[in-house]
Amino acid sequence: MVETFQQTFGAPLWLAVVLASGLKVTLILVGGSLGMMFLTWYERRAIAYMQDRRGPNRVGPQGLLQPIAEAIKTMTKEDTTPLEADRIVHFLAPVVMLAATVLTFAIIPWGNLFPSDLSVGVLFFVAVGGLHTLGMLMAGWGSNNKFALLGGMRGVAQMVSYEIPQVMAVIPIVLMTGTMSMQRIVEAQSGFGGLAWNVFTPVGLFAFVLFFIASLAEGERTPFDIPEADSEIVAGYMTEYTGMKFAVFYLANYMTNLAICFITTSIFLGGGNGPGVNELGGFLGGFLSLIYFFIKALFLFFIMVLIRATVPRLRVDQLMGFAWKFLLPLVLVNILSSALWVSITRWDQQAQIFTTWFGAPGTADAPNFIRLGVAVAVTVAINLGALVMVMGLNNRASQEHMRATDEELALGL
Amino acid sequence: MLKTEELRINIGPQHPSTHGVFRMLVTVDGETLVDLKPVFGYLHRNHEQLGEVNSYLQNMPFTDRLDYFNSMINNHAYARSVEMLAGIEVPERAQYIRVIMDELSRILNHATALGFMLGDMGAWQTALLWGLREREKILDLFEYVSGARMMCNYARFGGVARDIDDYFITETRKLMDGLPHYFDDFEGLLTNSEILLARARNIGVLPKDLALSYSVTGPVLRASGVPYDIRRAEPYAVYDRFDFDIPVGTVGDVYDRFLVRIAEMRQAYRILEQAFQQLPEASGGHINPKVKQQSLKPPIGEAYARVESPKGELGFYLVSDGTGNAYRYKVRAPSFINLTALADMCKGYKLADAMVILGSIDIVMGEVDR
Amino acid sequence: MALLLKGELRSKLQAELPAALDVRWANQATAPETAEHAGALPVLIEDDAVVHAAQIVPVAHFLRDTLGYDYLSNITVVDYLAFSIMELVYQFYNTTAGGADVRVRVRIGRTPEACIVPSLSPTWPGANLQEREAYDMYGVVFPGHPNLARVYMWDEFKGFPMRKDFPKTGDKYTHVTGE
Amino acid sequence: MTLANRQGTGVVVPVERNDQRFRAGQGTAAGLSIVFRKFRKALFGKPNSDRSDTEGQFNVQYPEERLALPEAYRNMPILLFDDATGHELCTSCFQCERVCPPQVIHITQAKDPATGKPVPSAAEFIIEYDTCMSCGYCAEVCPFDAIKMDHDYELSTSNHPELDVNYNRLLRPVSYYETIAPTLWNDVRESAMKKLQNNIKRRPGAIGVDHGQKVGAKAAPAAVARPAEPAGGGASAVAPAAKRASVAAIGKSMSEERLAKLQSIRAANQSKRGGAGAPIDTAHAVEADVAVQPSTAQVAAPDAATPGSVAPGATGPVAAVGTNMSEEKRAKLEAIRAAKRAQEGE
Repeated sequence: MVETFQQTFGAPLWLAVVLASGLKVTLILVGGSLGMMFLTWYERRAIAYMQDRRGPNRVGPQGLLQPIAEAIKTMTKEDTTPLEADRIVHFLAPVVMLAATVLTFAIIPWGNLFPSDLSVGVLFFVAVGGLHTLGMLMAGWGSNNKFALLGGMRGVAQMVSYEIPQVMAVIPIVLMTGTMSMQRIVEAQSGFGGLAWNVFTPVGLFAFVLFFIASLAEGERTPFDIPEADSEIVAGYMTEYTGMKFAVFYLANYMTNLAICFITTSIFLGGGNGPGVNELGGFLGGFLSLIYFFIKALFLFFIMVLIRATVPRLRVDQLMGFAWKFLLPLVLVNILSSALWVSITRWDQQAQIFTTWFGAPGTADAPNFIRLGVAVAVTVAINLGALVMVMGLNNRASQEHMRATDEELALGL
Repeated sequence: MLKTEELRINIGPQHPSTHGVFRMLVTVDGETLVDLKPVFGYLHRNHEQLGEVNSYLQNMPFTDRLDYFNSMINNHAYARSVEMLAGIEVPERAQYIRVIMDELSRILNHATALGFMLGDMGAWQTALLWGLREREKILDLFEYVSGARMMCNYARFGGVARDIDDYFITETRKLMDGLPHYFDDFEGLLTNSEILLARARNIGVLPKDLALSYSVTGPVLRASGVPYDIRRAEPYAVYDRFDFDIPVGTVGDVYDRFLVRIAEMRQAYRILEQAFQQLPEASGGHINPKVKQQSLKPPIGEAYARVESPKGELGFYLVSDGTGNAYRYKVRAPSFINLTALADMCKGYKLADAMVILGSIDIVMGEVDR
Repeated sequence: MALLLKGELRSKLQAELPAALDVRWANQATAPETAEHAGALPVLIEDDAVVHAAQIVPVAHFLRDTLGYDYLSNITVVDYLAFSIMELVYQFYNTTAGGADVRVRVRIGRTPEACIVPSLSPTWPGANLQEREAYDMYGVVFPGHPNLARVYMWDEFKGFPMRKDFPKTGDKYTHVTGE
Repeated sequence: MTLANRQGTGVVVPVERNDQRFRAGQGTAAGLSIVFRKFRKALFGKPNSDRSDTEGQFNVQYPEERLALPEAYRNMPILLFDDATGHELCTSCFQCERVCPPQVIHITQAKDPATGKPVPSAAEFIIEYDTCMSCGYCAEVCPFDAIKMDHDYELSTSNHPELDVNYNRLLRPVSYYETIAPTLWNDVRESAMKKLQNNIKRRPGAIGVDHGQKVGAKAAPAAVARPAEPAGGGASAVAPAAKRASVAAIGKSMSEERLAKLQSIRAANQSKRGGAGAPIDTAHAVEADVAVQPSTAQVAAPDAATPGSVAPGATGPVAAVGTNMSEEKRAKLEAIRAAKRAQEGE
């Protein structure tokens, strides 16, 4: 991007870099918010059909202009700030949330074109995701409202306890592809005519499911939407926000979901790869990869909407229990099994016995099927064993008493 | 030990999940609920004072506004108590029509009540909208026969305002063909969902003896294990001619109430089937023609007639002084008395559970505040 | 526990708890025959047991423990202005045997001192709100009630709206506190 | 097979919670599959039109598609006038005013300008549409089928005084009511028209026609009539015009002993009047007889309530009920009020 500016306009380096990054940023902001608008429309139509009704179909063709109508409505609404609220914190909360969300778009590879190729892409994504929680806490504390305070506290508790499984779930993929840069991870999945996606390996599939569940919590989707649980604490941390600031919160929320769908697609479902992308090559191939990329992302979002239409919300303590007692053990076991997968399929000098038993490690185009078979068997056995053991543990655990007895209440436990 | 402070929160009267203008003053320690004080009166319309100023017939449309989900059942209960007071005899066909309307109203009430409870749990209104779809079909039938969807004003002293004709019967038959699919969909959707089990099992437990001493009635009492259903304990209208079972819970928690209400919808379906089979033989027209409706002057005396409404025992206590107006008109509202048990059920659970427990009792503020 | 017939409770109380029966109303005249006394006030119906106010708690326990009427369905207050009497009607049902109710009546005066009935809330918490409603609408005081406060009206409301002598027309309340 | 005394059996069934079942996500998966099936059916399904459908789309796109209203639908009361003669059916017998629970109907009886005698027609008829709760009692008790319940539900307006609907906006031609509720009107047409002819004979001059009705206007006036368009694919089927729904003729059958009572009343009136005024028609006499001894509470109540509820901006000045009654009736009213005050005072 920078070189093209230099040659075509003969601009000096600094001007080219400014122009290139300026173009990228505007592309991301415009793409992100348009994506957010499309997602809100897409979600409301999908949920409507699930509930035997039609959803927005009045504003514009098939209701496509509905999000724009909503945007105008929220912009024109009066923007109030509670009386004794901490004004600066109250004002900055949506800004921090939106900033964190937009930053995550920096490393998302749209099909083959990618804004910036950080060598530590995945780590950057999760690190910036953490900032998102800060915005929630600021909103909760800054609006001087009991419901908002509760919502903020719940939000922090949920985000902190779900970031660990989310990060750990990606480690097996980083282990298998050897790098953390998104670009290389996407390229590594272009074998077998574009279908060598990580999700088709048992370790990858397991990691995909765990990552998706953990990122449901990050994006505050049902069954993990307790920070903004409207039936209990009115609107959670967003209670005291109206007009423009509420719209920014909404924008941040849906852009996080969009970012999560894009990241999951590029890491697990092979980003822009698909049958026919390498054969076409050049501009046409890039365009086709972009289409594949969007189809996969929307399919993932459809699953999010399906879950939202069916499943009730978890309570705060159940949510914590689920993260620490269910997701974390499975994720750790998955890392173990991914290490075994890499060792079985690739080692030859490091462990002579593997080569004696299974033969030399195969290359990309001539894989050694014995090694693959053994690796699959070992990893599936470990993962499923852990799953059944953890589920047994959880099933028994749910019988213990739910209710704080009067003595506990008196003690104020 | 870190000294923590209890937080007093006002939930209501304007809150997304209090089912109307109902306020709970909640003291919360962290997320655990320490104390809950219900506050009423926001929808008080001195209904009983109106009962004493209006004539008996003029009071009938006001009973629609008590439990505005089941105006048919309110009318039926009020008509029964005036008939008991004035000694009016109701023809058989009218009793069958009243039973048909009651059971249709029971199905629509349970469908929406469960939907709202699941909405409180966070299950984004899918179950509620399926329930509302069935409710719309039933309301169209009520509109066809009584003239209005929710404010039916359909019962008269000695029968019902209009007879049902074969168009109504064929349409209800069609509706009943669709109901089993709806029941199966509803049951399949959430009954075994792990998250619902986590949110509903062992929550808001009301043991059997406590339920009796709280004078709780209806599905909440039966979920606690007491098989007390007025249609079986003190049969009225023609309920003694139908075979239907009484679903009863074992633990008395939110999950049992959920299951009891679904089972009761299926039993209501069974009653409707039998009622339509026996309807042709029922004789006597839809109303007792000898009753002067608007200038009815029952003899001096008192009467208490009660009906099994989907929320519990709905009774009307009337004292007549021989004039055209009731001397004393009291409504025994099931939601009002079921609410006494709310504070005891919610103590010790989390704030989120309090919403679900309130939803599981299924209250309507029109009936609570009268 | 067998079901009680209409007048049977009085005879049972006569046997077990003679002190409880309020003999003042034993032979009160029944309803005037014809209805042309349109204005005549309803009679004090005789076949149910009328109990002294102070005895209501032991009678309720007697009903529940020996006769099996464990479900207190309804507490109604009726204000007989002409007889200057407030009548409380307690209705009990038998949840195992089913069938009709048994009514126990308490008749008290209308003046604030006489208008006192011991509360059933300690053993029947279900009566809590019904007694608060009786207090709010009729001014019947229930000693022993956990928190006897108005349930519908706001706490500063003066007067008892459902009493027969509470003015129906004109807005008594506003002009009293209007200034 | 009479089922009069068959004792219904019913067994107590504990609901099964199957707590012991090993829960590993099957329940949630089942729920998701049901919702996906619903999604597929609704997305590609046709808008359903049958009441037994539980899948597909159920919305009625309101302004474009409308559900056909059933005949018995009742929204707000309207008064009928005969198309041919233009005469209104109402004879101001005050039955509807007496039975109306919120007491929102205010009628003043028309006067024969020459003799000052009351005439069976209404001079002014006001219904407070904002308080009326469409319970349908007025339509049920009206002995002349003059007041019926309309099917128009688009009545929202920003001008509140306009909601005290006076006479000329209440009137609708009989043909309009025939279009919206054919079978209900067929049941009562003969008796209503016979009574109307009776009343027209006793209405001197233009009384009963002068409320802005369009005499002889066979077609229903455009402004008022909006027969419901057939519903395009609406959820409930089009209300069948041909279906017979019998109207409850509450207490209207004239048995022999009532006729005997009629003769005695007529004889009593004859002797009392000594034949001075025009003999009041039997139908009117029966109504007067019923009207005279309403229970005391009601006569006092409207008196007290009426001044308060008189519509401030009403066009015709509404005389409070009872101010323009004949002297002898007024004396009786005073007697009843005194009795009432005495009873309350004690």
